[in-house]
Amino acid sequence: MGISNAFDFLQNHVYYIGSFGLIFIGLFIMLVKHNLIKVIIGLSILETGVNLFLVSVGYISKGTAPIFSKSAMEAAPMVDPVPQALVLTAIVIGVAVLALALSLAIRLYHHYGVLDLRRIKELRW
Amino acid sequence: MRIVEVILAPILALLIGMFFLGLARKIMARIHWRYGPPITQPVIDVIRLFSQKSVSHGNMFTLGVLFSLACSLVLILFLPMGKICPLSSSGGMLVILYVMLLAPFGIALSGGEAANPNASIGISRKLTLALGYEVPLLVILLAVMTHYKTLSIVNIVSMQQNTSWALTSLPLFLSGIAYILILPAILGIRPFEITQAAQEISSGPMVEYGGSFLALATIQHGLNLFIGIALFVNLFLGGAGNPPIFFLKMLVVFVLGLFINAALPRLRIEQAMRYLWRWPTLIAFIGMIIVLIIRR
Amino acid sequence: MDRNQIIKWLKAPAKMGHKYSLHAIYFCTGCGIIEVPPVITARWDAERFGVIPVATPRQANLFLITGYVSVKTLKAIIRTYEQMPSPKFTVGFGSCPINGGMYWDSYNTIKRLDKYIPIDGWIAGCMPRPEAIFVAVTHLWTLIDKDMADGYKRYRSNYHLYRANQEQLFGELEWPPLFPLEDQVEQIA
Amino acid sequence: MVNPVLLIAVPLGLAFALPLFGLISKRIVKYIPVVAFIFNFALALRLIPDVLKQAIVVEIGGFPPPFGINLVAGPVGVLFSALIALAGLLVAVYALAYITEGPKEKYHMLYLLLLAGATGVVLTGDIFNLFVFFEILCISSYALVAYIGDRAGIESAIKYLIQGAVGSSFLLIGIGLLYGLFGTLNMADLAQQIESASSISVFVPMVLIITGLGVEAAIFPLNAWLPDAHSSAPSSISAILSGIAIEVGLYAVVRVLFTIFGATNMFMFFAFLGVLTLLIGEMCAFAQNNIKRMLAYSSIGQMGLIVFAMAIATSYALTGGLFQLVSHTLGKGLLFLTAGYMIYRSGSMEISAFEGMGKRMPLTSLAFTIGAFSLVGLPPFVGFPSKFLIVRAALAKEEILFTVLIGLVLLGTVIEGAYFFRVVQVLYFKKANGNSERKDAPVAGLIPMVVFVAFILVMGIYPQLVIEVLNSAASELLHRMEYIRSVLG
Amino acid sequence: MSLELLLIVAFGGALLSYLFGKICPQIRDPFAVISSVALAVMMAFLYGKTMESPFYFGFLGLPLILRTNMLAWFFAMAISILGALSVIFSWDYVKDRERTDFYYLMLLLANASMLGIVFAGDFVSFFVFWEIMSWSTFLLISYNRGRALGAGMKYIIMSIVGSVSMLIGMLSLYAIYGTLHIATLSKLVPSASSGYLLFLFILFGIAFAIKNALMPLHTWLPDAYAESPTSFNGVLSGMLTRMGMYGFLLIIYVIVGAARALNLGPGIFKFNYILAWLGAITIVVSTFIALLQNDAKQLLGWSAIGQGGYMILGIAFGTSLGLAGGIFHTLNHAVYIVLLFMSVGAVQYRTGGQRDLDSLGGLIKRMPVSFIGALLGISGLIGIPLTNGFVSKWLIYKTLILEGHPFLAFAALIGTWGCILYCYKFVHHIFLGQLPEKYKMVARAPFSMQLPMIILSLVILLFGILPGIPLKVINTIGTSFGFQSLNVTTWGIASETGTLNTINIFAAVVAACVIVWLIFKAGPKAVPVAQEDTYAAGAAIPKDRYHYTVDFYNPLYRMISPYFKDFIGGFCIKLAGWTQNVCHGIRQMYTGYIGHYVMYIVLFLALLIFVQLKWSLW
Repeated sequence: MGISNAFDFLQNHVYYIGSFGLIFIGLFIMLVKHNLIKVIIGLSILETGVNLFLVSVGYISKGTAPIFSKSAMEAAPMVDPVPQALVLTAIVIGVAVLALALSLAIRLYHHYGVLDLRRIKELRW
Repeated sequence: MRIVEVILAPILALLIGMFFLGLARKIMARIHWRYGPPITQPVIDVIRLFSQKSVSHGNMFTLGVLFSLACSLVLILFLPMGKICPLSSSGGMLVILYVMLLAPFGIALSGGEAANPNASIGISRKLTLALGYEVPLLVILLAVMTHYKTLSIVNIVSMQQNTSWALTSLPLFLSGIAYILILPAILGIRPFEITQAAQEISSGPMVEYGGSFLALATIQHGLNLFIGIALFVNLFLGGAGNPPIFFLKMLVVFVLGLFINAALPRLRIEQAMRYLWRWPTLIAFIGMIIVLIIRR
Repeated sequence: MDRNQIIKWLKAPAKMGHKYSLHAIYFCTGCGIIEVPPVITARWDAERFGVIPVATPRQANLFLITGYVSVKTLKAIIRTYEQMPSPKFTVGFGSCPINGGMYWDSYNTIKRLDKYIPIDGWIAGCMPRPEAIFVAVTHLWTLIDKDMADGYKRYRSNYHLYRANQEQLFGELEWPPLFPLEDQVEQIA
Repeated sequence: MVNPVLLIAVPLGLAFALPLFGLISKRIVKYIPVVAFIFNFALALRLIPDVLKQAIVVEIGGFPPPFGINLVAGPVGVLFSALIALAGLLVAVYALAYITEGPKEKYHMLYLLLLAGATGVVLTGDIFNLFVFFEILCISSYALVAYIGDRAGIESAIKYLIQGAVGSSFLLIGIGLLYGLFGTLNMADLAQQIESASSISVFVPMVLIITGLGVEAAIFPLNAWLPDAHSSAPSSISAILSGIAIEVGLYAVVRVLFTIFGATNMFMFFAFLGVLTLLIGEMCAFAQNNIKRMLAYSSIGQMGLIVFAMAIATSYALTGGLFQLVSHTLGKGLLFLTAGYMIYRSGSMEISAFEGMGKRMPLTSLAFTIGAFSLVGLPPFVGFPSKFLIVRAALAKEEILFTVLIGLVLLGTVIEGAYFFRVVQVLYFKKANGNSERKDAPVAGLIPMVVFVAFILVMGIYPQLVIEVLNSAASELLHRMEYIRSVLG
Repeated sequence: MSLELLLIVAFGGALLSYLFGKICPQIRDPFAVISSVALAVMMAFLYGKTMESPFYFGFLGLPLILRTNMLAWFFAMAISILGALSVIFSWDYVKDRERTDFYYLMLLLANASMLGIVFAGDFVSFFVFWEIMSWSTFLLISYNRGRALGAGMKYIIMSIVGSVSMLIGMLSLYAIYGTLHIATLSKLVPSASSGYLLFLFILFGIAFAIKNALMPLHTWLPDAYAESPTSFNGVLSGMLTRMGMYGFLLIIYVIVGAARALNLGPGIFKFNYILAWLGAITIVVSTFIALLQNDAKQLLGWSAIGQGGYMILGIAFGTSLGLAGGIFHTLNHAVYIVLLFMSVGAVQYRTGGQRDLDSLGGLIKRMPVSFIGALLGISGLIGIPLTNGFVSKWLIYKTLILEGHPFLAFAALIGTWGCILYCYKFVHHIFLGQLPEKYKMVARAPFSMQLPMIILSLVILLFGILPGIPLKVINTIGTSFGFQSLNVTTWGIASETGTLNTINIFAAVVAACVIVWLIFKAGPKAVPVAQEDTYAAGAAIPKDRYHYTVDFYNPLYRMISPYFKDFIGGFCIKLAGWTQNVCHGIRQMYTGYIGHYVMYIVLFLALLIFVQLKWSLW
C-alpha cells in the first residue's frame, strides 16, 4: 500500500478515525483519571465520539442536507437523514446524563469534600 | 424328654458351676502352698448368704441381679451339653451371644442403682472389658459360623463330631488359639479380674451386695464360668457325645485356665484392653481370613 | 416333732453357714492389722476355716477391730458395723479396744469399744499372736452353736442406749438412726 | 382491539402531567402511578388472549415496518409489560406510605418514567427506539437511586451513571455500526438481513450491543454497579431495579441475541457466563452482612441463572428462563419491599439488626420468609416450578457438559439457601434485644406484600396459570422467522 | 377412603390447629391430638389396599399421583402413630413456651408431608412433599434458639444439597423417559444402561443418604437431634430421618428392581457392596463416637446414625431375610428411639431442660415411668431378646453371616456391643445412682408424657414377643419386590439355617425369672435403705455429687478418642470456613473504584473481540 493509498484511506475514513479516536480518548480518561470531574469530561468526550461516529455513518461525500426540495434532489445525493435524527436524540440524552452526573458530582462533593474517586469507595464488596 | 432336659440342664450347670468355684479355691490354695478350704466352701458361703439379711437400694437393684441370673440360666438352655440341648434350636449362636451379654448388663443395672462410685467404676470396667473381649470373640465366632455355614450350635457340634475338632483342623486352629487367649477375660479370672478388684474398688458392682444378692451373684459367677468354658468346648473341642465326656473336657480346660489365673497378676483395664485388641484380635482376624480363603 | 424342732432343723444349715463361712472385714485401726496378713496367707491360711477377707461390710459377717480406736475412727467403725447385714459378729483384737491399752490416758482414743457397738468376743494381748485369731474363731463357732453370739440382737434391742452413747461422744450424728428410737420393744431379729 | 401504545403512552404522559396535578393538589400526586399501572395491568391482561393468537404490530405514524417506527406486542412484550405493570402497581402502592420525605413529586414522576421506559423497551420493534427507552429507564433510575441523597445514594448513583453511560455509548456504537451495515433500524428487518453480512462485521456490533445492554442486565463482569445501586436506593426503587430494570436489560440482551442475530453459536459461551455470574453473585451474597447488598448480589445470581436457562435455547429452557424471570420479579420484589420496612423499623441494614423481627413485624417477616423460600426454589412456591423447568431443560440436552453446569447452578442454589435461611433464622429464632413492641408495616405497605405472596403461592401451586403465555413467549424468542414474518407481513 | 382425604386431613389439621391457636388457644391442643389420632385411625383402615389416583393435574402438565400399597401403608402407619404420640407428648412439653402455635403447625406439617412422601405416586409430588418436610423441619430444629440455629443451618444446607441431587436425578429420569410416574418408571428403568443406573443411584443415594445420615453425609444429624425441641425429636428421629430408608427402598427395589440393582458395578465394587460397607462404617464409627458424648440427645443422635447403618446393611444384600430385617429395624428403631427421646424429654421437662448426662442422676426414684421407658428403649436399642430390636437385628446378622460377609457382620455386632456401653451410660447417668439435692423434689412426668411412653413400651415388648405380626406385613412388602416369601410364624422365623422362636425364649426367660424370684424370695426379706446408706469406707457420703459420671469409661475414652472423632463434621466446619474465605476473596473484585468497573466493561468487550479475531470461535 503506497502513500497515496494510505492518504486516500485517511481521507475516506477521516470521520471514523476521528470518532474512534475521540472514543478511545474518552475511555482512556475514564480509565486512568481519578478526579470525578475529569472522568465526567472523559464521558462527554466518549459521547461526542459516538455522536460523531453516528453522523459519519450516514454521511455521503459531498451530499446535501436531507431536505426534500426539487433542486436539492437533483444537485447531489442527500446524506442519510436517519443518523442525524439519531444523533440529535443521542445528544439530548448525552446532555441529560451529563447534567445529572454533574449535579451528582456536586452533591458528592458536599458529602465527601473531595472528588478523588480513589477516596470515594465507601460502597464496595 | 425335653422337659426333663430343661429341668436337668440348669441344675447340672449349677452344680458344676459351684464345683468349679470350689475347685478353683482349692487349687489356688494348693498352688499357694496352702491347705485351702473344703471344696464345698462356695456352697456353704451361698447358704450362709441366703440366711443373712440383706439391704436393697431399690427395685432395679433387686431386679438387675435376678435378671442377670435368669439370663445365665436361660443361656444354659441354649448350650448343648453333650446330648443335653433343650432349646438349642430356637435361636442358635446369635441368641447365645446376646444372652451372654445380658448377664453383665443386669449386674450393671443393679450395681448402678446402688449409688456407689465403686460400683460405677466396677461396671465401667466390666462393660469396657466386655467390649474388649467381644471384639476377638465375635471374630472367632463369626469365623466358626462362616466355616460351618450355620448359626445353630448343635449343627456345629455335630459337624465336628463327624470330622475332627475345630481346634485341630486347619481353618479354625488360629481361632481356637485366639479363644484360649481371651478365655480368662470371658471367665473374669486373673489377669482379667479387673471388675471385682476387691483391693481397689471394693469388689466393684457387688459393693452393696449382701445376703441373697451376693448369693445370687456368686451363683451367677459360677454359671458364667460354666458358660464360657462350655462354649469353648462346644465350638472347638467338638462338644461331646454324652455329658460325662463333655464335663471332663470342661474340667481340663478350666484347670488349665486356673493355672493362668494363679500365675499372673491383675492387669490394669487399659493394659487389658490393649492386650485384647492386639494379639487375640490379630490372630482371630488372620483365622477369619483363612476361613474365608478356604471357603472361596 | 414339734414346731420348735422343725424350726431348729430348718435353721441348721443356716447356722452351719454362719459358722463355717465367716467373711471378715478387718478394720485396720492400729498395729494389730500387722498380724492379719500372715493369718490369711500361706503361713496360717485362715481360708481353711472359711475365714476370708472381703471388701465391704455388706458382704461380711465378721468384724475384726484390730487395735486402738480413735474417736474419729470410731465413727467409721459404727457406720461399718451398721452396714453389715445381720447376723454379724464382732471381735475386738488386742488390749486397746478392750480398755484403751497403752493409750489408756489418751484424750483421743476410746477406752471401751463395747460402749458404742456390741462385741461378741475379745482377743486379749498386745499383740496377740495369729493363732489367737483361730482360737477366737473356734470359740465363736461354739458361741454361734449356742446362739450366744448375739451382739447384733443386743444392738437392736438397746439401740437407743448405744445411740445415746455415740451421740454423747460425737454430738449430732451425720446419719439417721438405724432403728427407730421410739421403738423400745424387744424384738428377736 | 386496544392499542398497545397506550401501555407506554399512559405512564409517559402521566409522568409529564404529574407536576400539573401537583399544582392542583399535592396529595393526589402519589396516587397517579397507582392509577397508571392499574390501567396498564388491566390493559396488558386484556391484550394477552389476542396476542397469543397473533402478535400485534403497531405502526407509529402509519409507516410500514421497515421504514417507520413500530411497536411489536408479541407474547414476550405483553408478558413483560404485564409483569412491569404488576410490579409497578404494587410498588407504587407500597410507596404511598413508604416515601414520606424528599421531593415526592419528582419521585413519582421519575418512577412513572422509569417504568414507561421499561415498557417501551419490551414493546418496541426498533433498535434505536430500544436505545431511547433504555436511556429513559436508565436516567430515571440514576436519579431515583440518588433519591435519598445520602452519601451512599449519591456515590452509588454516580457509579451507576458512569457505568451505565459507558454501556449506552457502546450500545449506540453498535447500533450505528448495524445501521451502517444494513441501513435499517427495524429489528425484524435487521434480522432478515443479518445473514447477508460477513460474520465478523456482524460480530462486532453484536458484541458492542451485548456489552452495552449487559451492563443493565448485570451479566458477570459488567455488574459492579448493581450491589451499590440496589443497596443504596430507597427499598421501593430497589425492588423495581431488581425486579424490573435488570430483567428488562436481560430481555434486551435476549431479544438481540435471539431475534436479531440468531447467534446460536454464542449460546455455549453464555451458558458458561450465566453459571459464572450465578456462582459469583451467590458467593458474594453469602459473604454479606448487609441485607440489601445480599439481596442485590442474589439478584446477580438469579440473573446468571436466567442467562444460563436462556442459553440452553430449547423451548423448555426458554419457558423455564422466562418463568424464573417472573418468579424472580415476584420474589425479589417482595424481599426488597419487606426488607424496606424491616430496615425502617430496625434502623440498620445489618442482618443482625433484624433479630426478633418475627415477633416485632410478624406479617412482614412471614412475607420475607415466603419470598426467600420461593427464591431458593422450595415448593410450593413459584421458584420451584421455574427451577424445575430449567433443570429439566438442561438435563434434556443429555450432554455431560450441561449436566455438570446444572450441577454448578444447583450448587449456587445451595449457597443461596444457606444465606437466605440464615436470615430467616435471624428473623424468627433470635431474641430481640430491646424494643420488641409489635408493630407491623402500614396497610399500604402490607397490601403489596400480600399480593406478591398470593401470586407466589398461586403460581407455585398452579403454574398452568402462566405457562401458556410463557410457552408462546418462548416460541416467539426461539423462532425468529415467525417474528420477522409477523412484523414484516 | 381416599388418599386425598387423608392428606387433606393431615395438612388441614396442621393449618387449622395454627388458626385455632390464634383464635381460641384452649381447643388447639385437643384439636391437634384428635386430628392426628384420627389420622392414625383412618390409616389403619387402609390396610392391605392398593390404589392409585391422580389428585392434581396442574403441575406443568404432570399429573400428581397418590398411591398406596403395602410398603407405603407400612411407613404411613408408623408415621401417623408415632406422630400422634408425639403430638400427645407435646401437650405438656411445649405448654409454657413461646410461639406454640408455630410449633404445632410445623410439627403437624412435617408429619403430613411425610405421609405425602410415602403416598406419592410420582416423583414430583415426592419431591414437593420432601421439600415441605425439609423446611418445616428446619424451622422446628431452629425453634429452640441459641445453638439450635447452627444445627438448623447444617440441616437445611445438607437437605438442600440432597434435594438438589435428587432433583437432578429425577429430572434426568424425566428427560429420558418423559414421565415421573413411579409405576411406569419401574417398568422402563430396569432396562437402562449400567452407567446410567449408577448415575441415578449416586444422585438419589446422596439425597437419601443425607436424610438417613449415612456416614460421610451424617454431619447434620447429631446437632439437629440435640438442639431441636425434644418433643419433636420423636418425629425427627423416628420416621423423618428414615424417609431416607424409604427412598432407598423406592429407588433400589421399586424403580430399578433387585435384579439390576444388586449386580451393578464390577466385582467387589458393586453398588450394594459399597452401600453395605458405608453402612458398616457408619455403625462402628458412630457407635464409638456416641460413646464419647456427654449430652443425652447428642448421644441418642449418634446412636440413631449407627442404627441407620443397620437398616442399610439389611437392605443392601437383597435377600428376603435381610430386607425384612432392614424394614423391620426401621420400624423398631422408630419405636424405641421415640421412646428414648420421650423419656429424655420428660426428664428435661422436670429438670428445667437439663440434658447434660454429668449433671443428672438418681431419677429412677422420682420418675419411674420414664425410667421404664428408657430401660425398654435401650433394651430395644441393644436388641435384648424379647424386645423388638432383637428380632430385626437377628435377621440382619443372619443375612450377613449366611451371605458370607463376616466382616460386615462383625461391624454390625461390634456396633451392638458398643451400643451396650453407651446405653448403659445413658440410663446410669440419668436414672441410676445418686439423686442430686436439687432434684429431690422433682415430680413424675405428666400424664400426657407417660401415656405415649407406656404405649411405646408395650409396643416394644409386643413386637419382641410376637414378631410375626409386623413381619407378616413386611413379608408382603418383600414379596411385592419379587422376593421369595419367608416362613413367618407368629413367634418368629423358621428356616433350616437357624430358627428364631421367641416363644421358647419367652417361656425360658419367664420360667427362669420365676425360679430365680422364688429362690430370692426364700431368703430373708431385703431391707430397703436410704440411698445415702452406701459403703464409703465407713464415712458418711457427701450429700451431692457422689455419682460417678464424668469420664465414665475413661480408659476406653483415652484409647478411642484419638481415632473416633467426628472428622467429617470437623471437615464440614472447615469447608464452611473455606467457602466463607473464598466468598470474601471473590467479592474483593468489586473494589469500589469506578475506574476498575469501567475497565471490566472495556476488558469484557475487548476480550470478546480479541477471541473472535484470534480463534473465530463464534
